[in-house]
Amino acid sequence: MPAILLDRAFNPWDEIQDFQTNTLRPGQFGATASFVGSMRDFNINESVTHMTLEHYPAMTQHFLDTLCERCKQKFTLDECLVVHRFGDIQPGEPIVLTAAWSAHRADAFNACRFLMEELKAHAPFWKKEVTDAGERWVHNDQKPVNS
Amino acid sequence: MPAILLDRAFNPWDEIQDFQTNTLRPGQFGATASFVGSMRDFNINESVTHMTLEHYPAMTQHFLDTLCERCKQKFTLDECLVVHRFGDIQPGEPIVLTAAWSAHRADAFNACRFLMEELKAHAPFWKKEVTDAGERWVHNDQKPVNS
Amino acid sequence: MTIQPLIVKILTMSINIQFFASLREQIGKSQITLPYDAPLDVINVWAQATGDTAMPSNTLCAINMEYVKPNAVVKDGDEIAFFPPVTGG
Amino acid sequence: MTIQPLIVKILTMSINIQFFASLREQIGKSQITLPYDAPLDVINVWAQATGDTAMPSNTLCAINMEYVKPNAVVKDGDEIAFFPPVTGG
Repeated sequence: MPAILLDRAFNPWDEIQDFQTNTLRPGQFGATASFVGSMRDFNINESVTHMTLEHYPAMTQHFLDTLCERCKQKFTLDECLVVHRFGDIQPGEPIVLTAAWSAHRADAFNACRFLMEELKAHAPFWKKEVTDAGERWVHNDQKPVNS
Repeated sequence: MPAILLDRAFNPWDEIQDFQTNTLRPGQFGATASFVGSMRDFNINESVTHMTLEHYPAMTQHFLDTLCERCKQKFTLDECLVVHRFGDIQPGEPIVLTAAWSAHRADAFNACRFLMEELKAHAPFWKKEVTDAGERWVHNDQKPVNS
Repeated sequence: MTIQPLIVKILTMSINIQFFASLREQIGKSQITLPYDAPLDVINVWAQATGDTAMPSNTLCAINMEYVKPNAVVKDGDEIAFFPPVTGG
Repeated sequence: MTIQPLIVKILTMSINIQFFASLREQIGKSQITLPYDAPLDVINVWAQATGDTAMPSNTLCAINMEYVKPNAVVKDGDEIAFFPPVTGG
């Protein structure tokens, strides 16, 4: 299953390697593009201590599964992968991983970026920052922890 | 040093993780884009058994060092990394890794791709395929092991 | 008093409504089951579920996990979701 | 016979020439040290180093690890490299 939702911290490089080992044959692909979005420890306001990522579980899974299928139809790929956190996230922790495996680099790069852009624009996740002064929902124009 | 030449097989995910751990603070960056090019085990001709990658050592190092500097000037980055093999390469083995760390995903994606496109176009490496029938130099229009 | 069989049937129609993130906090509810007796579009669903509160202009709507426009018509058993612009990734 | 000091000085100028990949195999040499006595551009260097062999049209040239055009002029001590189109990555 190429779209994975996790409520715990994850190591993106281990996820890529495990997925690749379990799903693809070495020598089958020539190009692997990946992207990791992680929580920065500084923001508009210096007092952000951690973040809570709410989501709409059934729709999130459905959206990301469908996104992976659309991605495989749009580009010539061997495989693609999306991993996304939800729940409490500490500064420095990875939030999202997208990856694409292809024979050729253009498809790998374009697919990896397509996954991220679509996910950022449409996947039903909402970030709430926890600060010393309380909590606040993140708005898109704040470009908070990565963008 | 962000440009590394290796005469042995390497694990790109370990290289990324080691470089990140040694060079960057967790929470310093929000976006990491990476690309791995590896040797496919099929080609124009099915009989390719392995590959030899010749290079011009001093110029390769100089070119890749300069490329990393140009990349850091062109994009807003925390860091970037290039790792490239030379010598004998077996099917399935990684040949090249490029990676870029930034606050924002557009810079990370664009920098990672810039590194690969410039490297493919200008870095002084030459691939020779070894087949059952002998050896042959790879030409650019063959798009051999990744492109 | 007798109840007409037709009316019994209509009253059994219902939809499940979900609110997320800042909308969930503003509405003060995360989930509502709404019985209904006449065709409803999503904007009607919002009005009935929130006591005619104005829907924020940037609100997103989904029926059964798919994005829809506010004029989409719901059917018995649907799950209707309302949420603010997404901020994942 | 006496040797003029001026001539001695000129004859000490030399460049280091490198060939790579298919060019190395065609030329049959990977490295040549070429003494010279008059200004040389890269195309002259190729001609003197290869016995006037025709330079393949897609040949790339570098002086001291930087790409140059064939009309670039070399200087004493330079390293001149000739190689075919690159195929790394």
